[in-house]
Amino acid sequence: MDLFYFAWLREKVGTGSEQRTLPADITTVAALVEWLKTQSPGHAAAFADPALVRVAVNQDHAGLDAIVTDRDEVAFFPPVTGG
Amino acid sequence: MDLFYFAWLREKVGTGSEQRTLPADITTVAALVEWLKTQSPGHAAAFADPALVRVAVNQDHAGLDAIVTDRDEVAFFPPVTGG
Amino acid sequence: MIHVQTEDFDAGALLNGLLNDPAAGAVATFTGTVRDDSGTLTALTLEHYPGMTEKQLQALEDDARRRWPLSDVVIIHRYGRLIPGDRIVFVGTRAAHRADAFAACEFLMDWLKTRAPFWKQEQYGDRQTWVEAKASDDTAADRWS
Amino acid sequence: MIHVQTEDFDAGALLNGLLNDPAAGAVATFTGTVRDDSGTLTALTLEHYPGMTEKQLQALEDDARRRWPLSDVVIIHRYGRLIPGDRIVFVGTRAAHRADAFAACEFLMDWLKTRAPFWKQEQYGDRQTWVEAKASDDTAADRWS
Repeated sequence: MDLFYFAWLREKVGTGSEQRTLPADITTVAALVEWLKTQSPGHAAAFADPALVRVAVNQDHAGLDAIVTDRDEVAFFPPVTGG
Repeated sequence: MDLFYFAWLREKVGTGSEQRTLPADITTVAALVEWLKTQSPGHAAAFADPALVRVAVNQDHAGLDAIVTDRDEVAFFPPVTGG
Repeated sequence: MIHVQTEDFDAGALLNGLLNDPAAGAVATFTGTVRDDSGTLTALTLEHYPGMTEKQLQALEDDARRRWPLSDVVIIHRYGRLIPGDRIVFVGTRAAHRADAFAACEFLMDWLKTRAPFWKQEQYGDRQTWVEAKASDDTAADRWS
Repeated sequence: MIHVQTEDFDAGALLNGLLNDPAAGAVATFTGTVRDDSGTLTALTLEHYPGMTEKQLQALEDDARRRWPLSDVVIIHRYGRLIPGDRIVFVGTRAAHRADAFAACEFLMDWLKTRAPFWKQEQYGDRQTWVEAKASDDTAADRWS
Protein backbone atom coordinates (compact mmCIF):
# COMPACT_ATOMS: atom_id res chain seq x y z
CA MET A 1 0.00 0.00 0.00
CA ASP A 2 1.25 3.49 -0.90
CA LEU A 3 0.79 5.97 1.94
CA PHE A 4 1.20 9.76 1.63
CA TYR A 5 1.31 12.44 4.32
CA PHE A 6 1.02 16.18 3.77
CA ALA A 7 1.55 19.40 5.71
CA TRP A 8 1.87 18.93 9.47
CA LEU A 9 0.99 15.22 9.22
CA ARG A 10 4.08 14.79 7.03
CA GLU A 11 6.16 16.63 9.61
CA LYS A 12 4.87 14.54 12.52
CA VAL A 13 5.16 11.18 10.73
CA GLY A 14 8.62 12.24 9.54
CA THR A 15 8.16 11.30 5.90
CA GLY A 16 5.97 12.33 2.98
CA SER A 17 5.38 8.80 1.74
CA GLU A 18 5.97 5.16 2.64
CA GLN A 19 5.07 1.73 1.38
CA ARG A 20 3.55 -0.73 3.83
CA THR A 21 1.97 -4.15 3.54
CA LEU A 22 -1.55 -3.90 4.83
CA PRO A 23 -2.43 -6.57 7.46
CA ALA A 24 -5.19 -8.78 6.06
CA ASP A 25 -7.67 -7.91 8.81
CA ILE A 26 -7.58 -4.17 8.04
CA THR A 27 -10.26 -3.20 5.50
CA THR A 28 -11.27 0.39 6.36
CA VAL A 29 -9.54 3.74 6.68
CA ALA A 30 -10.53 3.85 10.36
CA ALA A 31 -8.79 0.54 11.06
CA LEU A 32 -5.78 1.65 9.00
CA VAL A 33 -5.44 4.78 11.14
CA GLU A 34 -5.57 2.76 14.37
CA TRP A 35 -2.91 0.39 13.03
CA LEU A 36 -0.64 3.24 11.80
CA LYS A 37 -0.78 4.82 15.27
CA THR A 38 1.07 1.75 16.59
CA GLN A 39 3.87 1.97 14.03
CA SER A 40 5.94 4.82 15.54
CA PRO A 41 5.70 7.73 18.00
CA GLY A 42 5.54 10.02 14.95
CA HIS A 43 2.54 8.18 13.54
CA ALA A 44 0.91 8.22 16.97
CA ALA A 45 1.39 11.99 17.19
CA ALA A 46 0.08 12.59 13.67
CA PHE A 47 -3.12 10.67 14.32
CA ALA A 48 -3.56 11.72 17.97
CA ASP A 49 -6.74 13.65 17.07
CA PRO A 50 -8.42 11.92 14.10
CA ALA A 51 -10.92 14.80 13.87
CA LEU A 52 -8.11 16.98 12.44
CA VAL A 53 -7.22 14.48 9.71
CA ARG A 54 -8.66 14.26 6.19
CA VAL A 55 -8.25 11.26 3.91
CA ALA A 56 -8.00 10.54 0.20
CA VAL A 57 -8.19 7.03 -1.25
CA ASN A 58 -6.78 6.78 -4.77
CA GLN A 59 -6.72 10.60 -4.97
CA ASP A 60 -10.40 11.08 -4.13
CA HIS A 61 -11.66 12.50 -0.86
CA ALA A 62 -12.91 9.69 1.39
CA GLY A 63 -14.30 9.09 4.87
CA LEU A 64 -13.07 6.98 7.77
CA ASP A 65 -15.48 4.24 6.72
CA ALA A 66 -14.01 3.95 3.21
CA ILE A 67 -12.86 0.45 2.19
CA VAL A 68 -9.10 0.05 1.54
CA THR A 69 -7.01 -2.76 0.11
CA ASP A 70 -3.28 -3.29 -0.16
CA ARG A 71 -3.36 -2.02 -3.76
CA ASP A 72 -4.76 1.41 -2.80
CA GLU A 73 -3.02 4.76 -2.53
CA VAL A 74 -4.08 6.39 0.74
CA ALA A 75 -3.19 9.94 1.75
CA PHE A 76 -3.63 11.75 5.08
CA PHE A 77 -3.61 15.51 5.46
CA PRO A 78 -5.20 18.42 7.35
CA PRO A 79 -8.17 20.31 5.86
CA VAL A 80 -6.98 21.96 2.65
CA THR A 81 -6.04 25.66 2.56
CA GLY A 82 -5.32 26.47 -1.09
CA GLY A 83 -6.81 29.15 -3.32
CA MET B 1 -35.65 74.13 -19.50
CA ASP B 2 -33.10 71.80 -21.11
CA LEU B 3 -34.71 68.69 -22.56
CA PHE B 4 -32.83 65.62 -23.77
CA TYR B 5 -34.05 62.58 -25.69
CA PHE B 6 -32.18 59.32 -26.20
CA ALA B 7 -32.40 56.17 -28.34
CA TRP B 8 -35.76 55.73 -30.08
CA LEU B 9 -37.27 58.69 -28.23
CA ARG B 10 -34.61 60.87 -29.87
CA GLU B 11 -35.50 59.39 -33.26
CA LYS B 12 -39.25 59.92 -32.81
CA VAL B 13 -38.95 63.47 -31.44
CA GLY B 14 -36.46 64.24 -34.22
CA THR B 15 -33.82 65.87 -32.01
CA GLY B 16 -31.53 64.86 -29.15
CA SER B 17 -32.06 68.08 -27.21
CA GLU B 18 -34.10 71.24 -27.15
CA GLN B 19 -34.65 74.26 -24.95
CA ARG B 20 -38.21 75.16 -23.99
CA THR B 21 -39.80 77.60 -21.62
CA LEU B 22 -41.89 75.64 -19.17
CA PRO B 23 -45.48 76.95 -18.81
CA ALA B 24 -45.99 78.16 -15.24
CA ASP B 25 -48.77 75.66 -14.49
CA ILE B 26 -46.56 72.65 -15.22
CA THR B 27 -44.80 71.42 -12.07
CA THR B 28 -44.41 67.65 -12.48
CA VAL B 29 -42.81 65.30 -15.00
CA ALA B 30 -46.26 63.80 -15.73
CA ALA B 31 -47.66 67.23 -16.66
CA LEU B 32 -44.53 67.99 -18.69
CA VAL B 33 -45.03 64.80 -20.71
CA GLU B 34 -48.68 65.67 -21.43
CA TRP B 35 -47.66 69.16 -22.55
CA LEU B 36 -44.78 67.87 -24.74
CA LYS B 37 -47.19 65.48 -26.50
CA THR B 38 -49.02 68.55 -27.86
CA GLN B 39 -45.89 70.17 -29.27
CA SER B 40 -45.43 68.09 -32.45
CA PRO B 41 -46.47 64.77 -34.02
CA GLY B 42 -42.97 63.49 -33.21
CA HIS B 43 -43.37 64.32 -29.53
CA ALA B 44 -46.81 62.70 -29.57
CA ALA B 45 -45.35 59.53 -31.08
CA ALA B 46 -42.44 59.45 -28.62
CA PHE B 47 -44.74 59.70 -25.62
CA ALA B 48 -47.62 57.61 -27.03
CA ASP B 49 -47.01 54.90 -24.40
CA PRO B 50 -45.62 56.55 -21.25
CA ALA B 51 -45.03 53.09 -19.72
CA LEU B 52 -42.08 52.68 -22.13
CA VAL B 53 -40.45 55.96 -21.10
CA ARG B 54 -37.92 56.52 -18.32
CA VAL B 55 -37.00 59.94 -16.92
CA ALA B 56 -34.01 61.67 -15.39
CA VAL B 57 -34.21 65.06 -13.68
CA ASN B 58 -30.83 66.79 -13.37
CA GLN B 59 -29.14 63.49 -14.35
CA ASP B 60 -30.76 61.41 -11.62
CA HIS B 61 -33.41 58.77 -12.27
CA ALA B 62 -36.84 60.14 -11.41
CA GLY B 63 -40.51 59.19 -11.51
CA LEU B 64 -43.52 60.76 -13.25
CA ASP B 65 -44.42 62.49 -9.98
CA ALA B 66 -41.06 64.28 -9.70
CA ILE B 67 -41.22 68.07 -9.37
CA VAL B 68 -39.71 70.09 -12.24
CA THR B 69 -38.98 73.77 -12.74
CA ASP B 70 -37.82 75.78 -15.73
CA ARG B 71 -34.22 75.59 -14.45
CA ASP B 72 -34.09 71.76 -14.53
CA GLU B 73 -32.46 69.45 -17.05
CA VAL B 74 -34.95 66.71 -17.92
CA ALA B 75 -34.15 63.67 -20.06
CA PHE B 76 -36.45 61.02 -21.55
CA PHE B 77 -35.27 57.62 -22.71
CA PRO B 78 -36.22 53.93 -22.91
CA PRO B 79 -35.08 51.49 -20.18
CA VAL B 80 -31.28 51.37 -20.31
CA THR B 81 -29.44 48.51 -22.04
CA GLY B 82 -25.75 49.06 -21.36
CA GLY B 83 -23.21 46.71 -19.82
CA MET C 1 -11.14 54.72 -11.75
CA ILE C 2 -14.07 55.37 -14.08
CA HIS C 3 -13.74 55.90 -17.81
CA VAL C 4 -16.50 56.35 -20.39
CA GLN C 5 -14.81 56.29 -23.76
CA THR C 6 -15.01 55.36 -27.43
CA GLU C 7 -11.48 53.89 -27.43
CA ASP C 8 -10.82 50.21 -26.89
CA PHE C 9 -9.29 49.12 -23.58
CA ASP C 10 -6.79 46.41 -22.57
CA ALA C 11 -8.68 44.25 -20.08
CA GLY C 12 -5.54 42.30 -19.18
CA ALA C 13 -3.59 45.45 -18.40
CA LEU C 14 -6.48 46.67 -16.21
CA LEU C 15 -6.49 43.38 -14.30
CA ASN C 16 -2.73 43.45 -13.84
CA GLY C 17 -3.02 47.02 -12.62
CA LEU C 18 -5.30 45.81 -9.83
CA LEU C 19 -2.77 43.17 -8.67
CA ASN C 20 -0.41 45.54 -6.93
CA ASP C 21 -1.60 45.67 -3.32
CA PRO C 22 -0.12 43.12 -0.87
CA ALA C 23 -2.77 44.11 1.68
CA ALA C 24 -5.61 42.95 -0.58
CA GLY C 25 -5.37 39.44 -1.95
CA ALA C 26 -8.57 39.15 -3.99
CA VAL C 27 -9.33 40.67 -7.41
CA ALA C 28 -12.53 39.92 -9.30
CA THR C 29 -13.19 41.17 -12.83
CA PHE C 30 -15.95 41.09 -15.39
CA THR C 31 -15.40 41.86 -19.06
CA GLY C 32 -18.28 42.10 -21.51
CA THR C 33 -17.84 41.85 -25.27
CA VAL C 34 -20.23 42.28 -28.21
CA ARG C 35 -22.00 38.93 -28.52
CA ASP C 36 -23.22 37.68 -31.87
CA ASP C 37 -25.58 34.75 -31.19
CA SER C 38 -26.85 34.47 -34.74
CA GLY C 39 -23.62 35.15 -36.61
CA THR C 40 -25.42 37.91 -38.55
CA LEU C 41 -24.79 40.98 -36.37
CA THR C 42 -23.06 43.68 -38.37
CA ALA C 43 -22.45 46.19 -35.58
CA LEU C 44 -23.64 47.45 -32.23
CA THR C 45 -23.88 51.18 -31.53
CA LEU C 46 -23.93 52.36 -27.93
CA GLU C 47 -25.49 55.74 -27.21
CA HIS C 48 -25.14 57.32 -23.78
CA TYR C 49 -26.06 60.44 -21.83
CA PRO C 50 -22.82 62.37 -21.28
CA GLY C 51 -22.68 63.78 -17.79
CA MET C 52 -25.35 61.52 -16.35
CA THR C 53 -23.33 58.41 -17.24
CA GLU C 54 -20.27 59.53 -15.29
CA LYS C 55 -22.48 60.73 -12.42
CA GLN C 56 -24.33 57.40 -12.19
CA LEU C 57 -21.16 55.30 -12.47
CA GLN C 58 -19.54 57.35 -9.68
CA ALA C 59 -22.66 56.84 -7.55
CA LEU C 60 -22.44 53.08 -8.20
CA GLU C 61 -18.79 53.00 -7.17
CA ASP C 62 -19.54 55.01 -4.02
CA ASP C 63 -22.40 52.66 -3.17
CA ALA C 64 -20.23 49.56 -3.68
CA ARG C 65 -17.51 51.02 -1.44
CA ARG C 66 -20.10 51.65 1.30
CA ARG C 67 -21.36 48.06 1.08
CA TRP C 68 -18.02 46.22 0.90
CA PRO C 69 -14.46 47.00 2.08
CA LEU C 70 -12.84 47.55 -1.32
CA SER C 71 -9.33 48.83 -1.86
CA ASP C 72 -9.84 49.56 -5.56
CA VAL C 73 -12.61 49.75 -8.15
CA VAL C 74 -12.24 50.09 -11.93
CA ILE C 75 -15.18 50.71 -14.26
CA ILE C 76 -14.66 51.18 -18.01
CA HIS C 77 -17.58 51.48 -20.44
CA ARG C 78 -17.32 52.18 -24.15
CA TYR C 79 -19.82 53.89 -26.42
CA GLY C 80 -20.05 54.40 -30.16
CA ARG C 81 -19.92 51.80 -32.92
CA LEU C 82 -18.61 48.33 -32.04
CA ILE C 83 -18.44 45.03 -33.92
CA PRO C 84 -18.87 41.45 -32.65
CA GLY C 85 -16.09 40.45 -30.27
CA ASP C 86 -15.26 44.05 -29.35
CA ARG C 87 -14.89 44.81 -25.65
CA ILE C 88 -17.75 46.91 -24.20
CA VAL C 89 -17.37 46.97 -20.43
CA PHE C 90 -14.83 46.12 -17.73
CA VAL C 91 -15.47 46.07 -14.00
CA GLY C 92 -12.71 45.14 -11.56
CA THR C 93 -12.79 45.08 -7.76
CA ARG C 94 -10.06 44.47 -5.20
CA ALA C 95 -10.59 43.46 -1.57
CA ALA C 96 -8.90 41.54 1.22
CA HIS C 97 -11.37 38.66 0.81
CA ARG C 98 -12.77 37.02 -2.28
CA ALA C 99 -16.43 37.12 -1.20
CA ASP C 100 -16.31 40.93 -1.03
CA ALA C 101 -14.52 41.26 -4.38
CA PHE C 102 -17.01 38.94 -6.11
CA ALA C 103 -20.11 40.49 -4.55
CA ALA C 104 -19.03 44.04 -5.40
CA CYS C 105 -18.17 43.08 -8.98
CA GLU C 106 -21.56 41.44 -9.53
CA PHE C 107 -23.38 44.31 -7.84
CA LEU C 108 -21.65 46.87 -10.07
CA MET C 109 -22.52 44.92 -13.23
CA ASP C 110 -26.15 44.37 -12.17
CA TRP C 111 -26.71 48.02 -11.31
CA LEU C 112 -24.77 49.27 -14.30
CA LYS C 113 -27.14 47.23 -16.49
CA THR C 114 -30.19 48.90 -14.96
CA ARG C 115 -29.01 52.40 -13.97
CA ALA C 116 -26.24 53.60 -16.28
CA PRO C 117 -27.76 55.54 -19.20
CA PHE C 118 -26.53 53.49 -22.15
CA TRP C 119 -28.67 52.25 -25.04
CA LYS C 120 -27.67 49.60 -27.56
CA GLN C 121 -28.74 49.62 -31.18
CA GLU C 122 -28.08 46.45 -33.19
CA GLN C 123 -27.40 46.56 -36.89
CA TYR C 124 -28.11 43.49 -39.04
CA GLY C 125 -27.11 44.35 -42.59
CA ASP C 126 -28.97 47.64 -43.19
CA ARG C 127 -31.65 46.95 -40.56
CA GLN C 128 -31.25 48.68 -37.19
CA THR C 129 -33.14 47.88 -34.00
CA TRP C 130 -32.91 49.20 -30.46
CA VAL C 131 -32.17 46.46 -27.93
CA GLU C 132 -34.96 46.02 -25.40
CA ALA C 133 -34.19 45.90 -21.68
CA LYS C 134 -34.39 42.44 -20.13
CA ALA C 135 -36.60 41.67 -17.14
CA SER C 136 -33.82 39.34 -15.93
CA ASP C 137 -31.54 42.38 -15.53
CA ASP C 138 -34.12 44.06 -13.28
CA THR C 139 -34.39 40.86 -11.26
CA ALA C 140 -30.62 40.64 -10.92
CA ALA C 141 -30.39 44.25 -9.76
CA ASP C 142 -33.27 43.87 -7.30
CA ARG C 143 -31.40 41.29 -5.22
CA TRP C 144 -29.10 44.05 -3.90
CA SER C 145 -31.93 46.27 -2.67
CA MET D 1 -7.04 24.79 -19.29
CA ILE D 2 -5.65 23.65 -15.95
CA HIS D 3 -2.09 24.31 -14.81
CA VAL D 4 -0.50 23.50 -11.45
CA GLN D 5 2.90 25.11 -11.47
CA THR D 6 5.66 26.82 -9.52
CA GLU D 7 6.15 29.51 -12.20
CA ASP D 8 4.41 32.86 -12.01
CA PHE D 9 1.56 33.56 -14.44
CA ASP D 10 0.37 36.66 -16.30
CA ALA D 11 -3.23 37.15 -15.14
CA GLY D 12 -3.82 39.87 -17.73
CA ALA D 13 -2.67 37.67 -20.58
CA LEU D 14 -4.94 34.87 -19.31
CA LEU D 15 -7.92 37.25 -19.24
CA ASN D 16 -7.16 38.57 -22.72
CA GLY D 17 -6.89 34.97 -23.93
CA LEU D 18 -10.48 34.41 -22.79
CA LEU D 19 -11.76 37.41 -24.79
CA ASN D 20 -11.63 35.80 -28.20
CA ASP D 21 -15.07 34.25 -28.72
CA PRO D 22 -17.76 36.44 -30.34
CA ALA D 23 -20.38 33.83 -29.37
CA ALA D 24 -19.73 34.34 -25.65
CA GLY D 25 -19.86 37.90 -24.37
CA ALA D 26 -19.16 37.42 -20.65
CA VAL D 27 -15.83 36.70 -18.95
CA ALA D 28 -15.44 36.59 -15.16
CA THR D 29 -12.08 36.16 -13.45
CA PHE D 30 -10.72 35.82 -9.97
CA THR D 31 -7.06 36.32 -9.10
CA GLY D 32 -5.70 35.61 -5.65
CA THR D 33 -2.40 37.00 -4.37
CA VAL D 34 -0.41 36.44 -1.18
CA ARG D 35 -1.97 38.76 1.38
CA ASP D 36 0.06 40.24 4.20
CA ASP D 37 -2.39 41.70 6.71
CA SER D 38 0.20 42.41 9.37
CA GLY D 39 3.06 43.56 7.19
CA THR D 40 5.30 40.94 8.83
CA LEU D 41 4.79 37.92 6.57
CA THR D 42 8.13 36.75 5.18
CA ALA D 43 6.89 34.06 2.82
CA LEU D 44 4.12 31.59 2.10
CA THR D 45 4.91 28.04 1.02
CA LEU D 46 2.23 26.04 -0.77
CA GLU D 47 2.48 22.26 -0.62
CA HIS D 48 0.24 20.10 -2.79
CA TYR D 49 -0.50 16.49 -3.66
CA PRO D 50 0.75 15.92 -7.22
CA GLY D 51 -1.68 13.84 -9.19
CA MET D 52 -4.62 14.37 -6.88
CA THR D 53 -4.46 18.14 -7.41
CA GLU D 54 -4.81 17.85 -11.18
CA LYS D 55 -7.50 15.17 -10.81
CA GLN D 56 -9.55 17.30 -8.41
CA LEU D 57 -9.21 20.48 -10.47
CA GLN D 58 -10.31 18.61 -13.59
CA ALA D 59 -13.30 17.22 -11.65
CA LEU D 60 -14.16 20.79 -10.55
CA GLU D 61 -13.99 22.05 -14.13
CA ASP D 62 -16.16 19.15 -15.34
CA ASP D 63 -18.68 19.85 -12.60
CA ALA D 64 -18.80 23.57 -13.43
CA ARG D 65 -19.36 22.78 -17.11
CA ARG D 66 -22.27 20.48 -16.21
CA ARG D 67 -23.86 23.20 -14.06
CA TRP D 68 -23.46 26.18 -16.38
CA PRO D 69 -23.12 26.60 -20.17
CA LEU D 70 -19.46 27.65 -20.30
CA SER D 71 -17.43 28.06 -23.46
CA ASP D 72 -14.09 28.18 -21.65
CA VAL D 73 -12.58 27.61 -18.20
CA VAL D 74 -9.06 28.46 -17.03
CA ILE D 75 -7.65 27.36 -13.66
CA ILE D 76 -4.06 28.14 -12.67
CA HIS D 77 -2.71 27.36 -9.20
CA ARG D 78 0.87 27.83 -8.05
CA TYR D 79 2.75 25.91 -5.37
CA GLY D 80 6.15 26.36 -3.73
CA ARG D 81 7.54 29.43 -2.00
CA LEU D 82 5.81 32.78 -2.58
CA ILE D 83 6.18 36.23 -1.06
CA PRO D 84 3.54 38.88 -0.27
CA GLY D 85 1.93 40.24 -3.43
CA ASP D 86 2.80 37.15 -5.49
CA ARG D 87 0.00 35.67 -7.58
CA ILE D 88 -1.29 32.31 -6.26
CA VAL D 89 -4.43 31.41 -8.18
CA PHE D 90 -6.35 32.45 -11.28
CA VAL D 91 -9.80 31.25 -12.28
CA GLY D 92 -11.46 32.52 -15.46
CA THR D 93 -14.81 31.55 -16.97
CA ARG D 94 -16.46 32.48 -20.25
CA ALA D 95 -20.17 32.19 -21.06
CA ALA D 96 -22.83 33.81 -23.19
CA HIS D 97 -24.38 35.46 -20.12
CA ARG D 98 -22.77 37.17 -17.16
CA ALA D 99 -24.76 35.35 -14.46
CA ASP D 100 -23.36 32.00 -15.65
CA ALA D 101 -19.79 33.31 -15.88
CA PHE D 102 -19.95 34.83 -12.37
CA ALA D 103 -21.61 31.80 -10.75
CA ALA D 104 -19.15 29.34 -12.28
CA CYS D 105 -16.16 31.49 -11.27
CA GLU D 106 -17.34 31.72 -7.65
CA PHE D 107 -18.23 28.03 -7.56
CA LEU D 108 -14.76 27.07 -8.79
CA MET D 109 -13.04 29.27 -6.19
CA ASP D 110 -15.27 28.02 -3.34
CA TRP D 111 -14.76 24.37 -4.19
CA LEU D 112 -11.08 24.83 -4.95
CA LYS D 113 -10.68 26.26 -1.43
CA THR D 114 -12.27 23.17 0.14
CA ARG D 115 -11.39 20.29 -2.24
CA ALA D 116 -8.09 20.96 -3.99
CA PRO D 117 -5.24 19.42 -1.97
CA PHE D 118 -3.11 22.49 -1.24
CA TRP D 119 -1.73 23.48 2.15
CA LYS D 120 -0.30 26.87 3.04
CA GLN D 121 2.53 27.39 5.49
CA GLU D 122 3.22 30.94 6.61
CA GLN D 123 6.68 32.10 7.56
CA TYR D 124 7.14 35.09 9.89
CA GLY D 125 10.85 35.65 10.31
CA ASP D 126 12.09 32.18 11.30
CA ARG D 127 8.74 31.01 12.69
CA GLN D 128 6.64 28.79 10.46
CA THR D 129 2.96 27.90 10.97
CA TRP D 130 0.47 25.90 8.92
CA VAL D 131 -2.56 27.95 7.95
CA GLU D 132 -5.76 26.54 9.43
CA ALA D 133 -8.81 25.96 7.26
CA LYS D 134 -11.58 28.52 7.69
CA ALA D 135 -15.15 27.57 8.55
CA SER D 136 -16.28 30.39 6.24
CA ASP D 137 -14.75 28.52 3.29
CA ASP D 138 -16.81 25.43 4.12
CA THR D 139 -19.91 27.60 4.37
CA ALA D 140 -19.16 29.20 1.02
CA ALA D 141 -18.69 25.80 -0.63
CA ASP D 142 -21.85 24.35 0.93
CA ARG D 143 -24.10 26.83 -0.89
CA TRP D 144 -23.47 24.96 -4.16
CA SER D 145 -24.52 21.55 -2.80
